[in-house]
Amino acid sequence: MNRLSAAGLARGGVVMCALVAFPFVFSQHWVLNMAFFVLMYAGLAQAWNLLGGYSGYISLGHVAFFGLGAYSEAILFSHIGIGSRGFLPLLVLPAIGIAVALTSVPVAWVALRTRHMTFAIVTLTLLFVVQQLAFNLRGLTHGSQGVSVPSPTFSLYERPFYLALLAIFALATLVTWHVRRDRLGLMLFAIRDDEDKARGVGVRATEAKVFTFAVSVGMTAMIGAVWAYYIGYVYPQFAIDPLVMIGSLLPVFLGGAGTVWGPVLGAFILVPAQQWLAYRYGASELYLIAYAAVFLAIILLLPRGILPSIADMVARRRDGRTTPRLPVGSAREEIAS
Amino acid sequence: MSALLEVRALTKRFGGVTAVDGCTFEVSAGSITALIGPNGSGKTTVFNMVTGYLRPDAGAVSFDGRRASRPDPARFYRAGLSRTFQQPRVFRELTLVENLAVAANRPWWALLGRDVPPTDRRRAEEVLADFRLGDLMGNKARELSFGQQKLLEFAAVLMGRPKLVLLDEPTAGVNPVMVETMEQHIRDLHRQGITFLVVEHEMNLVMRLCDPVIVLDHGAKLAEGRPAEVQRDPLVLDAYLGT
Amino acid sequence: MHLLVQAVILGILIGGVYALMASGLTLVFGIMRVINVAQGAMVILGAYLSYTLFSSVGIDPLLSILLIAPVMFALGVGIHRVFIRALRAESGEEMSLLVTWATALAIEGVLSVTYTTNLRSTIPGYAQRSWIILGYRVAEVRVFGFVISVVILSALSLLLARTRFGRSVRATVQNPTSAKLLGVDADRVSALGFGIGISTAAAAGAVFGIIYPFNPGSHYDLISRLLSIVVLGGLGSLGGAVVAALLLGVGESVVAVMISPSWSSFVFFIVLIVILVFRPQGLFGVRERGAL
Amino acid sequence: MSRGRWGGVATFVALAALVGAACSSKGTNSTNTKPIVIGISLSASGDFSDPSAAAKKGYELWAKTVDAHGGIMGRQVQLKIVDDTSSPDQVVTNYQNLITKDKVDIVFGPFSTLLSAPAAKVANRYGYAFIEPAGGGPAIFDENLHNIFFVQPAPVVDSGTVFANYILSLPADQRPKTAGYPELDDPFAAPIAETVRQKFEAAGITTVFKQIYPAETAEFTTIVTKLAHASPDIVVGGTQVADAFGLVKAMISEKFSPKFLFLSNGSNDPVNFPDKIGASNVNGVFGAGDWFEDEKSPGNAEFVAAYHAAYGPGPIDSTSAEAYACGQILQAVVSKVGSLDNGKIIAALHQGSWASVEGNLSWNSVGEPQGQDLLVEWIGGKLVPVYPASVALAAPTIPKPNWAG
Repeated sequence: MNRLSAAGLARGGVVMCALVAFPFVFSQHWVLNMAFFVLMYAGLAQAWNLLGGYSGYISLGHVAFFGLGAYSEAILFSHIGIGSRGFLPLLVLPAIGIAVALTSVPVAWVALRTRHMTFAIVTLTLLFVVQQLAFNLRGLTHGSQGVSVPSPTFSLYERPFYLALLAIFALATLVTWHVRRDRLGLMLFAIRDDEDKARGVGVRATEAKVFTFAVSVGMTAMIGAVWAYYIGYVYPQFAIDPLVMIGSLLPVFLGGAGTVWGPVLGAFILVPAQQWLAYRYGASELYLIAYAAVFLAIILLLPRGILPSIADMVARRRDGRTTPRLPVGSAREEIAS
Repeated sequence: MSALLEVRALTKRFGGVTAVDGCTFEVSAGSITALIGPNGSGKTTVFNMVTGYLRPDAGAVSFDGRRASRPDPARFYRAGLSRTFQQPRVFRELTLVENLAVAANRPWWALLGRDVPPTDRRRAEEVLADFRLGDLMGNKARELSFGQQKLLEFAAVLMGRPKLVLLDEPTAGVNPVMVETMEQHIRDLHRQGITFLVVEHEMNLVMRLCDPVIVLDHGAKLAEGRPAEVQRDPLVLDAYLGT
Repeated sequence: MHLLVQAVILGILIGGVYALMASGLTLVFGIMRVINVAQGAMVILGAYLSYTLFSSVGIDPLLSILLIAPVMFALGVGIHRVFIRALRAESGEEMSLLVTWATALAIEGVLSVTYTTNLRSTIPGYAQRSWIILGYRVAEVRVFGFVISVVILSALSLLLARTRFGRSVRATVQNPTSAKLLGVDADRVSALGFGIGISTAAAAGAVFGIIYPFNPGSHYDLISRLLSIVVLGGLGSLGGAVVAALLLGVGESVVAVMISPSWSSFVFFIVLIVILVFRPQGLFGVRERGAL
Repeated sequence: MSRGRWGGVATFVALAALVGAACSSKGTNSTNTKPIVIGISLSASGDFSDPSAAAKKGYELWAKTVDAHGGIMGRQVQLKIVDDTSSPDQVVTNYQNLITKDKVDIVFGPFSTLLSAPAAKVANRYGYAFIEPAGGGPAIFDENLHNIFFVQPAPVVDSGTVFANYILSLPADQRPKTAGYPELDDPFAAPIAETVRQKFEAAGITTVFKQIYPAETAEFTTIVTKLAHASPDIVVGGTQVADAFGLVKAMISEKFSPKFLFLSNGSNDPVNFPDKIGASNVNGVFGAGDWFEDEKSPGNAEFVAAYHAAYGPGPIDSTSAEAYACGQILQAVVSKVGSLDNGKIIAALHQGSWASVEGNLSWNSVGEPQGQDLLVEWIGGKLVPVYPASVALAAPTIPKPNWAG
């Protein structure tokens, strides 16, 4: 464990250094724009993974908190001339994250009383509830008219946004990495295996789940806030969009749920591929079909995701025997990063 | 001997069926009490209510002199009341050591500490060695045999330093050697001061091991006494023969 | 008062159609613990098929159900063969969410390519006629849609109550493991159940297409409602789904008239969440007791 | 002002002449100049894919026409159209890529304000003119961006104004006394009805019904039940297309027929409106629009002819005309400033008026067009411009007849 942790730390450090250096090495706008969206989805996936991957609670409503973050940012700054104070909206991110995390506690407490499918559907309902609030609370959100966020004048426009996202992404990865080797992680894995049994051996399941949910959506909200500032307009249907939900969930399953680097790998593959395909071959109406086909192929061929599948192969080669295949997202030990 | 566990007029209905019907009994500290009865007599339902998995429709459970207000298995466990399941329930994707570490009693602020702190690891290794699972402690629980999983489940609850352990058919479905092992563990732990409440169908084991024996039928206590007395009770024979 | 009664009548008529759509969803869940997120897409597919039959061959959309339902049944069995069964062995229930979601996307994609994303609606002669009963105006097509839903739902519950297949289904719903021990061929029951679930969706689709305009993307709104209905009713409970659907229909319609359409589905979602706080298993659901 | 206008008209006349001679004059441009690349993002899938397809036809038709006549400044025009899947993330990515990676010379707008707004910000950042056919919602002009040029006669909010003006021009005894406003919660729908409502209320027409309904509304019977209960003389629907059909269908089945019915969208669709509500029910319904096939705007006859030649007979979506107009305006302004410099283009477009199939357009400093839309009415089963009188082909017929059923 210790040896692996040290190696993981080193690997994580190298990746982070490379990511920090990136916008200083590459300064083309379009490259940074692409990098922005890759990091955004990597961060969303990582935050989702903390709850969904570790505890097995499939939330389909995280994007509601992405929207809360986006609206908080937009409403806070919509009437303020940004001008030279362009960094202010990025500096308030931690406050937004903490505020949304705290707000989410009662919601989480209610939602987490349900399990499995019911939880997935309750959180999906949450998505629609928040979206409808965004449409209907016109005094606050301007409803369907949307809220405009002033654009800053950065010398290299994308770089501060990229770095802000990178900070959140690093935080999410650090949290994920830490939880994997702290007692909370152990509790979450136990809950994923058998929640009733876990309660029977003294696990504070509710506390563990609610805490994890709050941390997870707090990070999601911060990403939403950066997104709002970057895009410049917040509309209910875009800020709370089921497609963003899917976009943050897909990398987790592609890369490997419950692993530290799986969701990141998934996002680094999927987002550029998707954006490039849409840009390059977009005129074709077969886009949706192709997307669905890729999706089905992933689930049917790599049901556990890339990293766990590779780990399986390595393990099999090493000890020359076949390891039994496990259900999705059940790799705790073999993907010690 | 004082009563460690007191069950008063416990009742549970599922739809129209009354599974447990005004059941009352006590478990004395330091005993190995057996809870027997024909299939469907409500033994497991009693277990589920006593350990906080089910909310009783009526009646009360007191443990160690305190009445349980809100059914919550985790709180009961931390108070020293733990159980095993008829079908062994272990964390299949965790290693044996981790299985035991989960069951260690830790305050909430330990959530952000190490997953298996050195003290827990040492204790887990000791317990696993006692249960002759020491060689397997790095393996995942799903790699164990059925009997080994029963042992693991039993071993895990010891991490909580329980006062009372409820065993739900500890020997069902395991081989004769394993039955003996299990019996030996119960006796050893009993000597160390742990009280047991055992649901068991294997009557020879009950007669050797337990005293007193409580007989349930149709969700209520039918008889209670020394094993030999209960065995001779005509009511009990009727219940088992189904007249 | 007049408005309120009118709203309740309308709500019941709408609720009946929703009940039909949701019945398949809850049946499939009961049998195989799979949430078929593609149910909404199946409804829309059914609407397109009946639209095509009506506009090209002139078959009455309500009669076309007799043609569409068997076709969709076969499609359902096929999807079960290829995707659902492959999944069952490997992984949990959650993966079925993703697989059926992908199926929904694929259907949406195929429909977009075939029919474009223009809005369609099926307009038979009676589509815009209405009756006046006791001073309340009721559109004929809604009554037809409601009656057809009731007929199909009754047939479905008869099927479940009276036939050997029905007994296998009920056994599987109650306890999959012991049903297997009793010799129920789980695979066959699942495949048939999935087929039936989807053909009810298609039947509901034919009705849907007359009442509402639709395009390939319409399934997103539908599925959120259908999921709420089955969860509120209790996953796996047919009767629960019917009650919840009527509740949704009447509730939305009354809120729309009395308060505002902007809040109508919001109110339903809130009711759903409140009920789930007190009864996580839904109105008529059985708490999953696991191995306790 | 006048120079710009005449310049535009002159260019247009030249273009029209060239269209007429399309078959004979093959491109004589020099082959050693690079083509002018125009970057456009449109939605090939998602919510905006339908109108995007119409916009694409308009853009491509314009490019084909221009190229057939030697291009602009002797250079061919090449469109680089990419897909944004109706997503704001992708639209931002696309304009970033078009401008900074592919270094296109000019960009045109995508479909919908919801996408145009973020895209306009990207274009603004790099000093590109943002000539756009379909981003006229209020949000976009609140940004104070000077590079936006919305190629329609009026901002979306004002597209009901022409109807309000017409109603208020009626003699007092014909004027409606009470009004009802069903409004879709959408940036292109509700605000239109709201603008009309303010004008009507100021003129003493009482509001007896107002209801905002959400985008996913499928059930219009409840709304119409209430509307019929209030029974206003005039109904002004702030609608988009799908809900307009739903609303009218419910009005027919509830047998509620007001004296005047205006819909901001849907009723101006020459094909789908009769198709969805029944051809016998259309008469007397008002709509507004920025463009109609029979309109006598500069170059319109040529555009319509070219459209039918390229895509066959059948009605033309106004979005195609809007996109085509973007091209016309670009051509005019480039000819005038003699350069592809976006700064010069922006400066020039802010002056004077520019001729297109959408009429003669001019913009204020934030890109709002300064004209007004056309009022159309279904008369004898056909959509006819009826107001203002300068462009009317017939007089309005009022009141609206009852539904045929």
